[in-house]
Amino acid sequence: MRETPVTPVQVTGTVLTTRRVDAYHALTVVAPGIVERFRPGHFVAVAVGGPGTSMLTRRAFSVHDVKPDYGGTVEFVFTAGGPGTAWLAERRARDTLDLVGPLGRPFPLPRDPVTCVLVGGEYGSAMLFAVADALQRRGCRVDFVLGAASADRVFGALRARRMGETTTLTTEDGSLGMRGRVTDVLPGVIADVRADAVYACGPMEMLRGVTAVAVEFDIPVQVAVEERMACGIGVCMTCVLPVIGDDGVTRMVRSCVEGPVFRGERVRFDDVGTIPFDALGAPGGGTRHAG
Amino acid sequence: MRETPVTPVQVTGTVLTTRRVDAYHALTVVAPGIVERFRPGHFVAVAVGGPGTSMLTRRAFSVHDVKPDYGGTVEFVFTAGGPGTAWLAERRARDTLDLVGPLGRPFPLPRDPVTCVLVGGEYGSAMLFAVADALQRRGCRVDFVLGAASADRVFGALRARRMGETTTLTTEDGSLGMRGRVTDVLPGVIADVRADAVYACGPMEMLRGVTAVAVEFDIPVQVAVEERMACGIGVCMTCVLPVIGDDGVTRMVRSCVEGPVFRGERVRFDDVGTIPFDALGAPGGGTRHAG
Amino acid sequence: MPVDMRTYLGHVELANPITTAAGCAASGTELAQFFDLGRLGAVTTRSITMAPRAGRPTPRMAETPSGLLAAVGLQGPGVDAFLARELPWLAQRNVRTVVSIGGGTVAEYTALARRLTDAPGVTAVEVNLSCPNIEDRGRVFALDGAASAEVVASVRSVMRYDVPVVAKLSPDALDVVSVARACVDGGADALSMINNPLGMSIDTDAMRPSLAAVTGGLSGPAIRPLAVRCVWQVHAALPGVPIIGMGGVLTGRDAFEFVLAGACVVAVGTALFHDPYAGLRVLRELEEILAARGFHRLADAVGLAHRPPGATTRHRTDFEESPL
Amino acid sequence: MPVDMRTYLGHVELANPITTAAGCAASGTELAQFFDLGRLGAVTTRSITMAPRAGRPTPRMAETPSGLLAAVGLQGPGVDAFLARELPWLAQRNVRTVVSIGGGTVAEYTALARRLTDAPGVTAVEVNLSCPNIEDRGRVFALDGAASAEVVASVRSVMRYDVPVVAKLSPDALDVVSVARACVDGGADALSMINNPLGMSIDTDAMRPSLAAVTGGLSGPAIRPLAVRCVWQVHAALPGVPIIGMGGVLTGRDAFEFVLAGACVVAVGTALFHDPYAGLRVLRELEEILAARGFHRLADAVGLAHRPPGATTRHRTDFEESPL
Ligand SMILES: Cc1cc2nc3c(=O)[nH]c(=O)nc-3n(C[C@H](O)[C@H](O)[C@H](O)COP(=O)(O)OP(=O)(O)OC[C@H]3O[C@@H](n4cnc5c(N)ncnc54)[C@H](O)[C@@H]3O)c2cc1C
Ligand SMILES: Cc1cc2nc3c(=O)[nH]c(=O)nc-3n(C[C@H](O)[C@H](O)[C@H](O)COP(=O)(O)OP(=O)(O)OC[C@H]3O[C@@H](n4cnc5c(N)ncnc54)[C@H](O)[C@@H]3O)c2cc1C
Ligand SMILES: Cc1cc2nc3c(=O)[nH]c(=O)nc-3n(C[C@H](O)[C@H](O)[C@H](O)COP(=O)(O)O)c2cc1C
Ligand SMILES: Cc1cc2nc3c(=O)[nH]c(=O)nc-3n(C[C@H](O)[C@H](O)[C@H](O)COP(=O)(O)O)c2cc1C
Ligand code: FES
Ligand code: FES
Repeated sequence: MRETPVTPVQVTGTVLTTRRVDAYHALTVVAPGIVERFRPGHFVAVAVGGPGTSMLTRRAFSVHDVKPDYGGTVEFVFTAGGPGTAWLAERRARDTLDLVGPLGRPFPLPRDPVTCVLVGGEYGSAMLFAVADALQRRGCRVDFVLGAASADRVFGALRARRMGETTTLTTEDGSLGMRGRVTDVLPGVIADVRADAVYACGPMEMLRGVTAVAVEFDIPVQVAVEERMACGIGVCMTCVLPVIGDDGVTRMVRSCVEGPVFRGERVRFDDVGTIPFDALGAPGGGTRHAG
Repeated sequence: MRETPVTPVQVTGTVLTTRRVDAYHALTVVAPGIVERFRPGHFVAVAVGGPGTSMLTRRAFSVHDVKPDYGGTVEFVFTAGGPGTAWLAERRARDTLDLVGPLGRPFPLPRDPVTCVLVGGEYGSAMLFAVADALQRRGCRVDFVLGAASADRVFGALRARRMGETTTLTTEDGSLGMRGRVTDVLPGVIADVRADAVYACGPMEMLRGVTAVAVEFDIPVQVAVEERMACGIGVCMTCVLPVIGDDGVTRMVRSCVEGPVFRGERVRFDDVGTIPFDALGAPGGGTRHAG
Repeated sequence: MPVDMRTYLGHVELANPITTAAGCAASGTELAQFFDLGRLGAVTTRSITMAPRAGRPTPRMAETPSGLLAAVGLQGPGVDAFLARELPWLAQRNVRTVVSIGGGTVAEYTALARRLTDAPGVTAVEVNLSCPNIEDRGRVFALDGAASAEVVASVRSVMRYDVPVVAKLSPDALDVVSVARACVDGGADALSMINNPLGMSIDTDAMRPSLAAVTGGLSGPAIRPLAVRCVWQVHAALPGVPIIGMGGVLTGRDAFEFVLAGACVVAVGTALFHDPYAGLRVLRELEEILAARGFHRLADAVGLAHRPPGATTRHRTDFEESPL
Repeated sequence: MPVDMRTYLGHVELANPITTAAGCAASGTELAQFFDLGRLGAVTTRSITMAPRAGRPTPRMAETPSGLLAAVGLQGPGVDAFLARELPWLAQRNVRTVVSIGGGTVAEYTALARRLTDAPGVTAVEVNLSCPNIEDRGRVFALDGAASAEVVASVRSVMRYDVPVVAKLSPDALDVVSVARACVDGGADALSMINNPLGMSIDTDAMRPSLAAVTGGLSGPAIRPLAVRCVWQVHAALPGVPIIGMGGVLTGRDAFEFVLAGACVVAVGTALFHDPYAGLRVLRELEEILAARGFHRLADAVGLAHRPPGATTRHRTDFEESPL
């Protein structure tokens, strides 16, 4: 289930369409070069603010969709929160946008036609449809579990209903589907569909819960994590989290190049935001100065 | 010949039209509040770069024209040089623009119907037409002398020809009018039209020359100077130049509030960019530390 | 519910925590064209010197990314003209006035303080320590704890007891906490930080320094991380000392950042060059932010980011008395 | 006519003056996906430490106006893994490699230098002095001229004679010129500046410091005026010492600013996070700027902004040999 990394490219793309999808914004950008290389799970890093901006760092967004139109388009879905995403929300058709991608380790796909549950939280659902598509082309059965705080934040429910054998929705306020969280319904879904694997994308807390459920059922789980990123290409070392390697050693690995997709049980979710004392090079283990 | 200062206002205006005029860009902005207060010689300070910009300071532009349309419009003319003016050059109709104005001391106007020569260099000509208009409404005769490096940088030649009794053009490369500088032709014009006063706007070097000519003819000269400005409203103290007061004392005065219009012979052009030793508070005169 | 925005600089109460930064509001009359200065917590004057000063030659300013480099050189009318015209003008309008003073020797600062001590309308004195000490080869006072303390102690000794003396520190000091401590030991009632770090830019067309003075002070949002760090460090070391925080405040969010770091007063400087209403706008935005987060009093937010991880916010205790 | 972009770091010739800044290009392989690293004058490694280091907890980064605050904590594989994998990979590709080293004691720096002295492919060693000195209560070496000089002298004494030792300085020093002088007296062949000044930001939603490490290093264009000032001051005091200038270089114009201030090599750091091609782009833009101004050689522009007012530019003398 390993994929060889692809070489990212930098592209000055043109915005083709902008749309609102409930609480989210979606931008489709003509970005040839990225599309050919794309695999489900990849993300793009987008320059924000335009010339003379005070915003230095790119923003990372999972690729929602790619299409061959106009030489290749990339669509991503986002919430307008801070100044960078607020700027993106103001882009209009024909504006240019500077993207680097595709980035990161994509989702590994099973060789056999197995049954997969795809779990998405908030905008995390957006990246799952490309995964579903790839799985279905390999003959896999796909079931969705999508959740969010409220109905307007559940992304892609309709498309999930079209693509999935079953689709289970949850909202914390009960405004759509079951009241509660994806992890409340996931055990039932896994049992019902007799799932062989889980793919998940969403907030860290959700990924932790999803992984716990998959581990309980003893089925593989692939999660796409999200850490604060300054570069997206592996050079700044800001996006690390503790992950257990094949050799059993915990390392602080970069979620932008070694991830964002990891085997769920390898991620030390409880220790995210810390340096576990037994991590390679942890203070106490090596030199003591702080640098 | 003194005017009482007006209170400036801050306005978020809307760009009405953009146009190219030879080497220059012109923006007309709907900016009610500024228009009512406008007098010839005023300038506006424009915020550049948009939200999240790294450019902190406003850019100063002389007002070329005001019109009562749409509640009041302001037009200014500029060269796209540095990053702020480059950004302005990309503005389109319906974009918003944040202006503070009208700023500065306007041109004092003579009480009697005298003959005035209006001298403009490069985009400095742009502000002269409002002066000409005000002078003509007082029954003054107006003659123009406009110059620049080359034909495409002479601003407003046609309009000058329409408004002025005579119009003399100069270019350094001879591509329009006489080859040379405005100061080469100015003595002839003053003599021919028997001018009573001179109004001038343009590069500092030109203003120095124009002032020298006027002094030679012993007629009053009003010049609009240009110094690097960070605020335009008198609070930053960066835009100073040495000017001799009514009491004969040289002071470092702010060109944004005490100017930009000064009596030419009061400006110590040779000492611009220095603190003349005899200026009030010059080092040696007062405390010695540098702060 | 409106937020109680009152704050204290030593014993002096200010109606709200926003002031102008020294040297960024000229004589006050310029901004008064736009709004009533009395609506600010205080106005801080430019640094007043004994004699009139013509300042530095031009160019005095250059724009840098999210910053401004300036070398004005304390241009000003001198203390006589200040006391004759500028201070009375502010006093007549009931503007709370923090008078900044600058000097080249301890004696000059002391003489300035003496001139101010009987002047009506002085809310506080801010000692601008970023002036070259002409008795120490032009070395800036603020870089040296002992020299700073000497100035502060001398000013404190001649200043009226009920007028707080504020020491203004520089981020260029090797250890801002030790300078802060020296000033407090010398009698400073409050601390103000940061003055501009020394910077420079080169005009790549002229291939010369952009400023006539070669180097200048860097201000604006570019320096905010340095300023927040200084306020944080000093508040951690000296939690009881009131701090006027400044450096790149453009919005209420920025002011709130300083408050959370430990400032009980926030000064707005370079932002005024862009937006004459910046002080009022920052005040309004800060109040909105406090209200949105459930604070009833500004004072409850001061230094709040220092609480230990896991601790609840102090103002939550207020919820017991409220219907929330 | 193409501009001669060669430059020298001590005795070592570089084909052009652009390098990556330490810690901003990871192991080199990441950028090599985008272009051939050999096209840069040099690549500077992250600061190599004796043992592997896991670095600081996350969040490690926060964006500030025109700046980036980061606290990575020298995460890296340790010198063994570096020598086994990273350095040979660079050497095989004929990449000029400046190896940055970081330590907590003089002995650790010295041990690192000893490990490097026989390793093939070390073009120069850059001593990252912005590490806490564990023998001096964690005080950063770069703030103290004597401590810096001791590290430099020790590294110089064990390093191969033909490998230049570069001392990397911090703008947080009280007087960067005196630290520079101490390092040169200690044997530094060149100086590199600036490392990141200490900054901080607060997440106003969480009302906590943005970084897990509380404070971090500020980089990017925000600090360029501080960096240009340091390069200018040091070049003025020590005109013969080669300087690697850095701090907020985004464009060829910015690199030219450092060259005019006195740098003969320019490092690109934070810009790489935004634009993986930044190094090459800056090089191309710098060459275009030099050509447009009539320079035939980069060397003629180094420190040119220091010429006395009224002096013609040095490179004009070249016109005698040219048809211009
Ligand atoms: C692999 C990956 C995929 C992502 N996909 C999506 C997506 O499909 N849709 C979506 O809405 N968001 C996505 N995010 C989160 C998105 O990157 C942030 O919401 C965005 O960067 C915030 O920018 P801002 O200007 O609004 O906020 P600011 O807080 O101003 O951002 C400041 C800085 O912090 C970084 N940052 C802040 N929050 C995050 C975060 N959560 N993750 C990474 N960096 C952050 C920014 O990149 C920037 O450098 C993804 C993040 C990662 C790492
Ligand atoms: C009273 C007055 C009236 C002016 N009228 C006009 C006009 O009608 N048309 C026109 O094209 N230009 C005019 N200028 C000049 C104009 O302000 C500058 O060209 C412009 O600010 C440059 O901005 P920039 O971003 O292109 O350059 P940058 O070099 O990036 O500007 C950087 C900073 O320096 C200041 N600055 C740079 N050059 C000047 C300058 N010459 N004068 C004042 N500040 C400067 C800018 O305001 C900014 O703060 C006027 C200037 C003044 C003072
Ligand atoms: C043009 C200018 C003039 C200044 N003059 C003074 C001064 O006279 N005295 C003083 O203590 N600080 C002076 N300062 C520093 C400011 O008061 C303030 O400490 C600094 O600019 C940081 O705040 P800001 O980023 O909001 O401007 C001046 C700053 C600027 C930009
Ligand atoms: C994420 C990051 C990591 C860094 N790591 C190192 C390092 O390991 N050693 C070092 O000497 N400098 C390090 N620096 C400092 C840079 O080399 C450089 O001096 C500084 O960032 C200024 O340049 P810039 O503005 O171009 O980034 C690091 C900077 C950043 C932003
Ligand atoms: S975001 Fe820079 S290394 Fe991952
Ligand atoms: S531009 Fe600020 S005082 Fe004139």
